[in-house]
Amino acid sequence: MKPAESQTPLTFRDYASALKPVWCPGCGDFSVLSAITKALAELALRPEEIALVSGIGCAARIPAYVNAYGFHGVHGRALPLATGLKIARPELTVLVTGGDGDGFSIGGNHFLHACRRNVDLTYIVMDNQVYGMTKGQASPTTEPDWERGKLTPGGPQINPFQPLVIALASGANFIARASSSDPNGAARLLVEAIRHPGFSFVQVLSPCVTYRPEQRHWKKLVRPAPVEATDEPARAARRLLTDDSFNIGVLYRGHRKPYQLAMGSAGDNLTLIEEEFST
Amino acid sequence: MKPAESQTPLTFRDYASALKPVWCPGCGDFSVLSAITKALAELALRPEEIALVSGIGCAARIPAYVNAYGFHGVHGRALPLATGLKIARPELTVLVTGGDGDGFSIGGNHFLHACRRNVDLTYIVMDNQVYGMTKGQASPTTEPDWERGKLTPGGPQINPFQPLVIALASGANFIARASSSDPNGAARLLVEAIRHPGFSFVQVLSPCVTYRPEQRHWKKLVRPAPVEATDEPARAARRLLTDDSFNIGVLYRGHRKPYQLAMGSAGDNLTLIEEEFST
Amino acid sequence: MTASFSASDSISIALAGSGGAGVMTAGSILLDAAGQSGWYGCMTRSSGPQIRGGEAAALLRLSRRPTESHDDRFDVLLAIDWHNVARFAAELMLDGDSVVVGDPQGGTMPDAIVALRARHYDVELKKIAKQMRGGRPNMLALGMLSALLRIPLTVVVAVLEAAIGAKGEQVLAASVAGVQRGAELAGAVELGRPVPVVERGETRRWRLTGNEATGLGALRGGVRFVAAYPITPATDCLEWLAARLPRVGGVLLQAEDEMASINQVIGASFGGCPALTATSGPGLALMMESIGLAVAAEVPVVVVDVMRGGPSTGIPTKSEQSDLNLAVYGLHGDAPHVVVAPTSIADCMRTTQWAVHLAEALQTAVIVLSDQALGQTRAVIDKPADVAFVAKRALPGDAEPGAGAYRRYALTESGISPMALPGMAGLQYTADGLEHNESGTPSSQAQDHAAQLDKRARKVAHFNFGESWADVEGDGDMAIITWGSSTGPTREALARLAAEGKPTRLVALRLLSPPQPALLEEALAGVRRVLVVEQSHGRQLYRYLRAHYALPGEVRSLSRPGPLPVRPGEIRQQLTQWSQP
Amino acid sequence: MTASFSASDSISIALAGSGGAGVMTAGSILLDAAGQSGWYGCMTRSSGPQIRGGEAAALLRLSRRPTESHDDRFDVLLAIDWHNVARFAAELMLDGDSVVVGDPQGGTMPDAIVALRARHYDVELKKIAKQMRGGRPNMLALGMLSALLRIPLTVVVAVLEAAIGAKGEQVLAASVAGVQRGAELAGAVELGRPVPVVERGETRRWRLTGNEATGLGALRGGVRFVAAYPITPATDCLEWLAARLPRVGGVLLQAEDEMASINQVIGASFGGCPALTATSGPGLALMMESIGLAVAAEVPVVVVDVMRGGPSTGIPTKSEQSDLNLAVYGLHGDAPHVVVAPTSIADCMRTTQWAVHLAEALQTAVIVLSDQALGQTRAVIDKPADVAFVAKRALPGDAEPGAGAYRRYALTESGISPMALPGMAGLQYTADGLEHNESGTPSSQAQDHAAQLDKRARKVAHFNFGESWADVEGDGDMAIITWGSSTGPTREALARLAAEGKPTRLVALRLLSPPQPALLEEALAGVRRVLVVEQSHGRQLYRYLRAHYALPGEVRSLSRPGPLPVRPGEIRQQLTQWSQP
Ligand SMILES: Cc1ncc(C[n+]2csc(CCOP(=O)(O)OP(=O)(O)O)c2C)c(N)n1
Ligand SMILES: Cc1ncc(C[n+]2csc(CCOP(=O)(O)OP(=O)(O)O)c2C)c(N)n1
Ligand code: SF4
Ligand code: SF4
Ligand SMILES: [Mg+2]
Ligand SMILES: [Mg+2]
Repeated sequence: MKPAESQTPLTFRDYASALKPVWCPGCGDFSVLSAITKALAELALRPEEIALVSGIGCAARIPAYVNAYGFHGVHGRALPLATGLKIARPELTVLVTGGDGDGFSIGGNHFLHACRRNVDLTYIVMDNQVYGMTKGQASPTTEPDWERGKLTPGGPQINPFQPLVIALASGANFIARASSSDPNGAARLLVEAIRHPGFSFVQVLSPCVTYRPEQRHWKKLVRPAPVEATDEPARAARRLLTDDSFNIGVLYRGHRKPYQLAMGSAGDNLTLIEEEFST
Repeated sequence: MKPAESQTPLTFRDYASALKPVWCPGCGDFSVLSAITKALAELALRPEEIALVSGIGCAARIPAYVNAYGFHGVHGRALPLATGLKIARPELTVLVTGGDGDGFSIGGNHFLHACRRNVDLTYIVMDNQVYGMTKGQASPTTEPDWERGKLTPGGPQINPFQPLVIALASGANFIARASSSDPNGAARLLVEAIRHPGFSFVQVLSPCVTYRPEQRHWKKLVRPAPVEATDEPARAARRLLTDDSFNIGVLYRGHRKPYQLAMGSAGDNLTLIEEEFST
Repeated sequence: MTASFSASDSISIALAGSGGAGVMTAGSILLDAAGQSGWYGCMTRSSGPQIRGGEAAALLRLSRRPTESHDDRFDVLLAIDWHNVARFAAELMLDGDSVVVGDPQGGTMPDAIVALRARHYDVELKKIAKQMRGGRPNMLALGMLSALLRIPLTVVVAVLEAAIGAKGEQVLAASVAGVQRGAELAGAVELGRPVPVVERGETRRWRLTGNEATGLGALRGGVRFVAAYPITPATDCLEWLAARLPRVGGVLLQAEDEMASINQVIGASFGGCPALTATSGPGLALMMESIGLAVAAEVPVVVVDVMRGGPSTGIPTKSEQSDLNLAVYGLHGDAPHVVVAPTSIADCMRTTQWAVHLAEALQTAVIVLSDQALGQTRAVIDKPADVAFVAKRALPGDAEPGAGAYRRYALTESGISPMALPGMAGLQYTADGLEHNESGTPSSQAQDHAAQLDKRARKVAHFNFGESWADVEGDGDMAIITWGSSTGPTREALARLAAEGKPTRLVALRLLSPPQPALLEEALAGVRRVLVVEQSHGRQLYRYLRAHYALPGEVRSLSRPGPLPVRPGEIRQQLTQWSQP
Repeated sequence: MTASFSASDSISIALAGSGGAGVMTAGSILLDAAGQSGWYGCMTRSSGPQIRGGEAAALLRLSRRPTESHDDRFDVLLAIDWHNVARFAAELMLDGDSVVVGDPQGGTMPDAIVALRARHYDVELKKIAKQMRGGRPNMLALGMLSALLRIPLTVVVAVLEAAIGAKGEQVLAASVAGVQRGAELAGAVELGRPVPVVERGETRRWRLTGNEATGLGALRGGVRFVAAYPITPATDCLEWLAARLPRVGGVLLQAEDEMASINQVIGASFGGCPALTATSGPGLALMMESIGLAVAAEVPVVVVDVMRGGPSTGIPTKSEQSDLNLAVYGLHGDAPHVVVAPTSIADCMRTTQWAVHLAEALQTAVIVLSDQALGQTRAVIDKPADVAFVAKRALPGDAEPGAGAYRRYALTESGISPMALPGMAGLQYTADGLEHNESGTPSSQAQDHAAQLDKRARKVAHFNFGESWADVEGDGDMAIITWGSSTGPTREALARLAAEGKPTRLVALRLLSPPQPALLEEALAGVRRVLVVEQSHGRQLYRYLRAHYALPGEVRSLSRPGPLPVRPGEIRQQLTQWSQP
């Protein structure tokens, strides 16, 4: 193993890798990447103590752009991969990044169960209400009447998936919404999310300028949430009833104990277990 | 095709198949089966116009015990199979039956998206808070401190999945809870659920007498819900905040239009489409 | 088809440039204009990792004779700029006889290309375009290439109108001007080889991709229900279908994931509607459990896999023939099913249509192995002949005993049992993925298991697949066995060999599973040497053939992983060397 | 092992009855008591479709020599009642020399058994039990069988105490009384064959199932992270692990589905912790996409598949060797990985331990193909020898260049590249399922793809798997190649043949993939006839061998689907007939 490098404080630039993102110019994900590096700098975490896990999609490309350990896994399965990693290596800071299709369509089941299980992870979903990587189909968060998805020419005709509602209903311990139009604000939210014990979920509105160019206007629609975060699920639920999906900020901070199995604790000698087999 | 049989009214016995269930004596699922046959008789549906679709598990055995078309598919995938069937054959009455593991663990993603999609199906989950078929592991609805699941010896330590909350949050159009201890009441609820357009979800508390013998006491705990059904999601959500999971009755009746693609509508001649390829 | 085919019959052109240069637009218009002028041809897209924009190359081959695959080399490289062209180096087979045209102001020519010492022309595309109102370098390039190929300007303009007319008068006018100017610039360029002379004949030509042909085959076969989850490079097949299914009374459902799509398809088919899904390797892997359900419960389904580079996420945008193992062997338990593969772009239509027919006739799962090279190459071809495969499922007759006596999984001689559909009175049954007896009742008894396994194996093994099992062509005591997109280059290699007086046989397998040992034995009678040609690292076809066939004489394998296709020249060379004493 | 083994060395007993009769309890206690009295032996459970209760049969074989598989026939059938015994008919290999004991008041003896004209005793078990306080027929049966086998009453009582002591004094006393009464009843029964005489030797015996042995192998190999979703017949392996992992500092996570469990395992292993999941056919099918990720991203994982009857949900409670195809070929793309299979119950431990070692050494996915017959048969065996396989992953050395220069997928000669673990400073990298270059940066270039495909193939193909690749035993110019639970009956058949002076070779493959043609060629040197023995309908092993090996001489296949095992007698007969001129 390498000797630990000198412990001089790192700037956000130190958390960016040398790789050039494949994203389209203007894609919201650039800002999210910068928010993540800023948050990591603010938290002063050592790059080797961080892991970013993702599935597949434009947003899911992020791990390789961050100077940290990363895993760019298969589509929709980032959360269980991160869960395994965090349980086996509880001392690491584990972030999970991806898109709305990856997280809520093929990955929907893991999202439900990750919220319930409440492992100490931070899940950052760059929501652009579209499948960017596969060139513009409707995602679960797409509006029912969006007619430009080529698999749903008449519009999906389905009520959009409500990420914050589902996160709350399934028990996420920290729930927030950020916007890629304000990377510094997003960075502050991420710092909080990462610090908060248990499963933290942050939806980041991150326009797909290529397949949803109208989302460029989001930056005019977002605003700070009118009220402070709550630690009462009921109150949070009520707030979501009037949420138009442009309120930015922390919605909910819970107090549930993170799920952690006692990994690596000292134990029996294997011989004791083998004894059970003796006739 | 057979000539239609004489149209004499059928009794609930006519909806039972000749097959003897494999269930343990005393299993709650017997009553659910009888509730289903009663509901079908009440609705006076022709057996050939009904299809029951299920995955795998004790509860999921139901289709073969009903005199109707049935599909006993793979674990966790009953909802998409039923969705395909109903969209291809909109005139059929399609019920989906299964357990809590089948529906909320491996099948969780399809549950979310079936609620959203709102196809005109009735989904009946026999919830016994355990995997019966595989001999007694914790399911998503199991209490965090249930220590008798052999894969989770210290208890699952996870907040239980809230079926009605998630159904509501993801947009199911009819939501009710029934109890196997009152098959007639359950039958009445099922009649309503089947009649209601769109996706209807009915959780039936159905004890597993073998792996959760303490559930025999459920019959003493259940009671009619203190309030009438609502058609306002917000109100329904508030009610669920104080729900101890023993309120029986309809919680929510929505008005969303069922999802149905225009199957079989007359259309172009294929030649017109082929013309597009001519240079 | 295996008629002589000489280098002078076709010309190969690579058009490259960086993001936003409009390489693909120019290439497509060139292909269309060529098609309307009597050329056959094809165009493959190659692009970098960027989601959109990024460097790109349009690889075209235009020919006097039908062709759907690329040649060994490119005659012309036109680089709108030189930025990142190096990344395509491996795909651009240039040599000293190639002609290279590029903008000296657009970066530096890669060393590898300089080293070829090919004839080289500097054309200041960017500068010239700038001088024109709304001028774009790609239109200059289009004009140059059109002129070099002697495509009438009127045809190019007509195609331009159809393609970009919607963008307004001004844009169109600027483009037309660009093309005209480009044609002038072409005067300075000497190709150093004759340009084939083509004439617009009587036969009607079609212009389509394999993915579109697959879609059309599905519709022709009777598919009216499609459920799918998007995945490259199958998405454009699905998108084509999504826009057209409603026009023929069908539907396309976008599913939440691949487990959902395959089960939706099974459900629709259980209801009696011929149904299909399309995906690529990762999605096919996810579907296998449920494809096993279709096999066990005997529900017809068609699953198209447009293969891409593997393993895992692999290379989503590029071609490889490496899902053969998964398609043939990837089901748990003994699960006989059918695997077919198109042998050309046009054949995507026929094979998919056949797949629907087979699924319905055999009440089982049929996997169609297409690939990115077939699926996303656009070709100008003769209008394919109509084939007569229709979806026809065995339904219960009037004599079928009802009222509980119906045996859904009756042990018939053919192994195919009449399938009741919901709505048929008195024939209610439960389809089951558990092992079952003839009535469908679950059974774990050895006799029932053996009987149903036999039945399911029998119906597939004893079925008469007819002539479609393979394209068998040519003569001689050497043979090539190949499949899928490797068929095109193989055919061309054999045509060249035939022209050299070295006839060689071709067996392009359309039916991959179940194996047809008797038919292959007949096709290879008298053969002493067999070369197995495919595009995979693990020689999957070669291994598969060994497992199930007794191949005559000496057998060799010519296999390479994607994304580079096997080239006609390599095949020819391998056979020529082998036949040398 | 292949030492002579004659019929008189063992005795086979079937104990059957309907729901609630307590057949399994009696059978287990009999096995334990026999084990403590010096017998080797095994017991398989067979039960009906009911979730709990329902008819059941405990199939026991007790032997003077180590044995883990059943004989061709049963010496004794004891039916506590006759209800539904007919359902087991195919599994109860009785003949005219068998002894049948049953309760004449408990239903009627099935015709098939009457027809055997076997020696038959009526014992009114139910009536006699009723006359005793708390009497139960199964304890009478236990007593009868113990007495017939000359197992000392004290031993039976001691085992009873351990097994049901917790139920209280009264229950225990009643059971002991029942056993005593049963022993008296046995006096009337004449076995008509000698009972083997056993002595408790010096060697320590173990009593365990294959699923437990698999669990122990995992722990021994160093696995400390298990994630899984329950599925028959793998669940009891997982349950065994769940209770024991915490005792050695490990954890077991119950996942929401199989996609979750395999990815949790990949995540834990990426973090440096040897990790495993166990499942059965349907679950393995669902995991394949992500197993491909482990292969492409080079993350060690072990996946145990305890096979059951297929296809689809199939026969969850019964054994079959029909997931070989899926395990070997079921990944999309070219994805070299390792497949191993235990050759006996005891070997489940060794093979699983080896699998962990291989996964860690090769940084890839290793699939262990166990099966229900191995997994759920409980055997009394000699304590298995310790093996020295440990989990050892190549980590970067001190000389590894850090600060962005680390190449996770370096093209080493062995193909194995040192793997950095999170926490190691300066070696941050991103593991990727996209094709990549040496640093892990995604690449769709042909050169990178070819280089990484070569590397991944090389590390598996060139690895020295050592002696463990197969159990090679015996001599002669005939050989049997087999695997998994078919090894037991094969071994026994070969022992019989050897005793008859017809030596025959055994190759029981522990390493199924990658193939080892050189080793097999050596093992089969001089062989003229090869019989391939397996339990599948599609002759999966036979086909697999053809694809990858050149087998010498004439090759035949003896294959049958589950749930009936191939019997030693059949194998012997097939070989005997074949060798007749
Ligand atoms: C199993 C599987 N199915 C489908 C795909 C194709 N695919 C890749 S990314 C993607 C969706 C991406 O959408 P999203 O997660 O919203 O990310 P975005 O590109 O919008 O950032 C899909 C469907 C895949 N890679 N694997
Ligand atoms: C892919 C797959 N994974 C696992 C299983 C094993 N399995 C069968 S039923 C079941 C759970 C049953 O629980 P539930 O749905 O609650 O039904 P119950 O038996 O309690 O009625 C499981 C895990 C399977 N059949 N297929
Ligand atoms: S396609 Fe959309 S989401 Fe993807 S990189 Fe481009 S702008 Fe971003
Ligand atoms: S195990 Fe439980 S759920 Fe299953 S049949 Fe028995 S009582 Fe019912
Ligand atoms: Mg998106
Ligand atoms: Mg349950």
